[in-house]
Amino acid sequence: MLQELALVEKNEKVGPDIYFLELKAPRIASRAEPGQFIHISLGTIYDPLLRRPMSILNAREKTLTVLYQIVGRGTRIMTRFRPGDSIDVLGPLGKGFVLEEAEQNLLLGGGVGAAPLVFLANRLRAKQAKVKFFLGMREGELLFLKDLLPSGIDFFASHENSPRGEAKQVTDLLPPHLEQNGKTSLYCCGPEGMYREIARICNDCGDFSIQVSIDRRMGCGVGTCLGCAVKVKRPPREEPQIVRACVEGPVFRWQEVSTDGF
Amino acid sequence: MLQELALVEKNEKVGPDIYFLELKAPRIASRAEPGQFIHISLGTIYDPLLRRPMSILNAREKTLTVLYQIVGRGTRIMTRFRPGDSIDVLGPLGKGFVLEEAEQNLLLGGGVGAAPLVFLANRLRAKQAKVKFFLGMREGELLFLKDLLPSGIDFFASHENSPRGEAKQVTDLLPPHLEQNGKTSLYCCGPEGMYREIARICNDCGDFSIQVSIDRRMGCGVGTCLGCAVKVKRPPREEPQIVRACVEGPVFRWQEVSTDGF
Amino acid sequence: MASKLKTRIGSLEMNNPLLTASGTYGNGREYSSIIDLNCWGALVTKGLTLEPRAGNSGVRIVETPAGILNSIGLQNPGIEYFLREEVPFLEELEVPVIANIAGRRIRDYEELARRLDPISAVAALEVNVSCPNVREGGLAFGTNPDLVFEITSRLRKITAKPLIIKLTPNVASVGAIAVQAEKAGADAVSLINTLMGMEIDIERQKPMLGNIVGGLSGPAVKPVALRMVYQVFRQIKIPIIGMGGITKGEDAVAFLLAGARAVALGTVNFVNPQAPVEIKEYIGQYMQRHNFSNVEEMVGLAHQERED
Amino acid sequence: MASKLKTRIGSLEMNNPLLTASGTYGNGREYSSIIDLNCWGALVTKGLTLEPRAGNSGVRIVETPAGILNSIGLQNPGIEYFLREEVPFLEELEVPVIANIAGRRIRDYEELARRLDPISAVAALEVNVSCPNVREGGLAFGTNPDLVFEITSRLRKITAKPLIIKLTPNVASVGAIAVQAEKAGADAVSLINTLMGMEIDIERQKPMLGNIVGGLSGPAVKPVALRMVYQVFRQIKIPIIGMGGITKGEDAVAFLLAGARAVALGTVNFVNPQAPVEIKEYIGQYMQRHNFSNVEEMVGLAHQERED
Ligand SMILES: Cc1cc2nc3c(=O)[nH]c(=O)nc-3n(C[C@H](O)[C@H](O)[C@H](O)COP(=O)(O)OP(=O)(O)OC[C@H]3O[C@@H](n4cnc5c(N)ncnc54)[C@H](O)[C@@H]3O)c2cc1C
Ligand SMILES: Cc1cc2nc3c(=O)[nH]c(=O)nc-3n(C[C@H](O)[C@H](O)[C@H](O)COP(=O)(O)OP(=O)(O)OC[C@H]3O[C@@H](n4cnc5c(N)ncnc54)[C@H](O)[C@@H]3O)c2cc1C
Ligand SMILES: Cc1cc2nc3c(=O)[nH]c(=O)nc-3n(C[C@H](O)[C@H](O)[C@H](O)COP(=O)(O)O)c2cc1C
Ligand SMILES: Cc1cc2nc3c(=O)[nH]c(=O)nc-3n(C[C@H](O)[C@H](O)[C@H](O)COP(=O)(O)O)c2cc1C
Ligand code: FES
Ligand code: FES
Repeated sequence: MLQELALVEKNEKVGPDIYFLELKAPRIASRAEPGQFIHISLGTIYDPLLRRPMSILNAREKTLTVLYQIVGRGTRIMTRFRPGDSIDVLGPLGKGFVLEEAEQNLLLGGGVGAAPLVFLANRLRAKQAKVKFFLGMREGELLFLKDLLPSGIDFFASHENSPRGEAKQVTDLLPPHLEQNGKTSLYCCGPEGMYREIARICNDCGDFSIQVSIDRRMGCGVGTCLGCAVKVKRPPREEPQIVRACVEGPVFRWQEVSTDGF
Repeated sequence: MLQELALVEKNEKVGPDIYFLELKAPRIASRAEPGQFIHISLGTIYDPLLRRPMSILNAREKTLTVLYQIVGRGTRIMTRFRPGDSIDVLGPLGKGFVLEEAEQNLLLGGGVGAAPLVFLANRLRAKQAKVKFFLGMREGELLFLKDLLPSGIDFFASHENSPRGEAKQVTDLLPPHLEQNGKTSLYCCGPEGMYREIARICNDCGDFSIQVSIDRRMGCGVGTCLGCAVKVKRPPREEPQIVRACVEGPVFRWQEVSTDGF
Repeated sequence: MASKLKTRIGSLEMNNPLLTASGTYGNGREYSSIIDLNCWGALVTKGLTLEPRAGNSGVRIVETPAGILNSIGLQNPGIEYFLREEVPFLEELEVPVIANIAGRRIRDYEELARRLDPISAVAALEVNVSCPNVREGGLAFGTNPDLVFEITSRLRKITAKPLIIKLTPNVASVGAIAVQAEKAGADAVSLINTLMGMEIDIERQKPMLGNIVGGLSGPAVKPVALRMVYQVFRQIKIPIIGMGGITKGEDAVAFLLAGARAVALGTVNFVNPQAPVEIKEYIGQYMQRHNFSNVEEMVGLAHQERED
Repeated sequence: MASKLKTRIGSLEMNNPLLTASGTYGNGREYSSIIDLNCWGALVTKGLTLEPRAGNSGVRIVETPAGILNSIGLQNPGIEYFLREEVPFLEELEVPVIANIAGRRIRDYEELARRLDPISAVAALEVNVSCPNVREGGLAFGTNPDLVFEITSRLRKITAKPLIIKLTPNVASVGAIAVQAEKAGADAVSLINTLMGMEIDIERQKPMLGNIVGGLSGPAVKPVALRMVYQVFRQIKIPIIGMGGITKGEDAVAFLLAGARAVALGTVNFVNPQAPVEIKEYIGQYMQRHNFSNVEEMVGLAHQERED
């Protein structure tokens, strides 16, 4: 984990309430792995108090990018970052995706949550792996993400508010792609309901694994406050363990995550 | 008292840590009197919480001006107001100077505290009164105020950090102007120590009156919180009274103000 | 929509659940040029004592992170002056007025209640047993359940007007004290008065406030106030008037859901005098969105055990 | 300059008066890649219990105006694990380590003290009698002066290491409790643990935190913490470790002037991990500007009666 004064290079509106932030942060960028996140100081003194966790959309040489959506005061303050500003960033944080050897890699993202899958797609394609990218949107507002993907990827989109008979949920797109020999690795970023649905759909299929990014409110982001507890069951241990989304996650294997209230 | 959404027309640095703010606030401007103040919302949500009281530097038709100095977080936030912004302002607040009939009017200001005297000078000159303006500075940083004064005024300045043998305190300039027939009205804005010194110097003189603007930390600015207490003795009443700087002041007659801890 | 907002504290009916917090609104007069005082459910006066009080000397208000400290020290012109000079203004108002009273001794409270009982412009009494800014009385009463019982039951004998006991948060269990107020016949409790705090001027190496300590109010204290309302709601049946750091509609709704039947706005008045208008509007919209037909339906709803 | 900052708590000598607040810094390991842990006067561990604890379920951290609410619920891997897995890391550190302990019953505290007493990597014990986030024990001990006396005197018999009793602010008179800790032989008291608070999710109409209530920390509580340090300083002679909302050098100095001999940084670590470095530098400059040659000279200075 590093602390770096990152230089804002871009902070642009790219969709309704959605912004693209580009930072020069060479030390963090060079160490970042897909699925990891950064913890951004808002520069405010007392209010809001905490940093804001944001997934790494991509990292290339000295540059880190982030895709964020305005949901409250903190993200609204982020929209005021201007090129040339320096912002205080902790990162890269957490444990990202494990890049598996598989026949095919299915990346499923819901909304801006899809961000870390872009980074992942780049890494997988660099290894020549077969990648299919599934993006769930309200109504096309994230289609620009396609341009950030490397070539040689099959891209599919669902549109929740679509009037046409297309797929509404990203999970509606999934079934045909599961009839496959060999191993299927699924990498998922979105709400927990989406993960449950994915697991249900995969249930009868053969050899597959599901990795998911778990969203928790974070205090420190670095493992000290224990605010981001996730309950996991990891055989051979009988009893569930409480681990930290910010250190042992945010990426977990779905079957080990226990969602009974934690 | 009115509440008005004022349009920022200028907010310019005019000296070291000193800013000139021009607002279009027709309803407040048209009612303002010299010595009154406005209570400015910083537009922050929780922190800083309170409005900031600022004297009216001048009011002409639809326009109000303010001169302010950065002393802490609130005034630093004020420097970020941009032309075109709307800011929420309460005003005109408090009781200003009583314009007296006098042989001569001596206006004594210390630092940015001098601001309301500019407005007063304009009003006095509009009545053709004889006005002398005494301005105390560190080292000339407020000399631009001279340009805001109407014509026909005698202007004197003191320079605290002056290496030359000139007047260091505004009160050093005062004595020669007190040898005068007829009534002398003194209007003072600055620290309380300055008022004490002025009163001491005037003590032996003949017919004079001293009005001063009293600085208190303010909660509401409109008379409800009782945070801005000033102790005054007003004969024939024997006992001192506690009054509010924001309603019964900020301008008081110096001899009625009691400074024993209040 | 308007009638959906009606609520009541004992026999006191209010058009909406928004009250002014004592000591933060004068008697309403000052704000009447920029806001219609009838937008409030009720006005609560600045704390009244038998004799005039000069209040504390030195600095009285200090800003703190998301809050303020005050040590006004119950400055007020005394009951005599109030009856003579303020009541005629208050009589002209449509909105009900609640008189907030404070004393050094129990018999001060009794005398105040006796003087105010016949005044028709005073719709209810709020009894401050919790002022942190005066040496005698005040807080000392409010931290002692027996004394709260004693004061309340004596006042109960003197007046049939709704009696609201205003409690201090500076205790380990505010519930135990609320229970005594209820037992002694109070119609409601107000929660919370200010938390005791201080600031230090590190250059002068002295406390900032003339009175050394003061009362903390504003958004900073909201989580504490909300918790107390929530806890006390489980312990008493009489209504709670919730306050402490409310600045927006969401806050007011949170207090209602925690168990307050009405809420008071204090510090926010200094910052945003239009707050009652904005908050009232928000509550109306919230009720519409969640299909509530009256305020009562929302009160204490956050206590439901529900799965989701 | 460095040596000017030295201070001590009982027999524990520290290079400077800055401690980590328990539960906000892990055991230091996580921050060691971005800060030199020797910049601290001492590290205080996360609260330790006999058995491992899973902590509370549901949301555990909520932001509030200028503060946070937490309901971690003392999640920790238990003393066994601590001795086996953490102590070796702590032994490597130059900076002294204070173990923070908590229990359900008095004998839990005793057992913890017995286990930690022989560990040389543990320089002192901080006894948490004030955790608001666990049902049994915790806060219930801390609000009862007799129990605080009892726990302290029992632990005093078990260990000669400096004993620091960490008190809760959720009481009417924290001084009365500090006095009992002192009488029973404590070497110091820590003030304050978190204030109990809550937030409500108004759309779901439920408390935000899984545990309903949580502990409020951060700048919002600073005025309350400072007031308690100031008041307790007049009542006891043993040192006070001040904490609650410190984010900058000025805050730390204010606590020292109020009467703290050392100060702890908690919530600020989440926001600005360089805070200890910046605050230490500020204190050094402040001491120079005011001609203090050691920290001790500043402690409690705001109590002087002075004219100016
Ligand atoms: C590991 C991780 C990666 C994330 N990556 C992204 C991303 O790439 N793009 C993006 O737009 N968002 C991302 N989020 C969510 C993002 O952190 C929140 O939307 C943001 O913190 C909201 O802040 P706010 O002040 O605008 O909202 P408010 O609701 O005002 O925030 C209040 C508090 O709640 C927390 N909070 C609110 N919503 C969330 C949430 N969904 N998850 C965690 N904490 C929350 C805030 O951090 C803050 O402490 C990520 C969250 C985590 C945990
Ligand atoms: C009636 C009146 C008229 C004023 N007119 C002017 C003016 O024309 N130009 C100008 O530069 N300043 C003026 N001041 C002072 C100005 O209000 C303060 O400098 C300003 O509030 C400081 O805010 P801050 O956040 O920058 O400082 P901080 O020190 O961070 O403020 C903390 C708190 O203390 C209060 N405060 C701090 N200093 C003062 C002070 N000197 N007087 C009153 N409250 C204070 C602030 O309002 C705030 O509540 C006036 C004050 C009063 C009472
Ligand atoms: C300046 C000021 C004066 C106050 N005076 C009184 C008072 O006279 N009587 C009383 O019962 N409460 C008094 N209070 C407490 C408020 O009525 C209220 O309980 C408290 O401020 C919490 O609400 P808030 O956070 O919305 O301000 C006062 C508060 C402030 C800020
Ligand atoms: C996330 C979190 C966990 C905490 N855990 C403990 C704990 O285990 N033991 C303890 O004595 N205090 C604990 N505290 C309280 C802090 O040590 C400290 O007393 C309090 O947060 C006030 O300081 P601050 O405002 O600087 O954070 C915790 C505080 C926080 C925010
Ligand atoms: S956010 Fe603090 S431990 Fe994970
Ligand atoms: S500032 Fe509130 S009464 Fe004057």
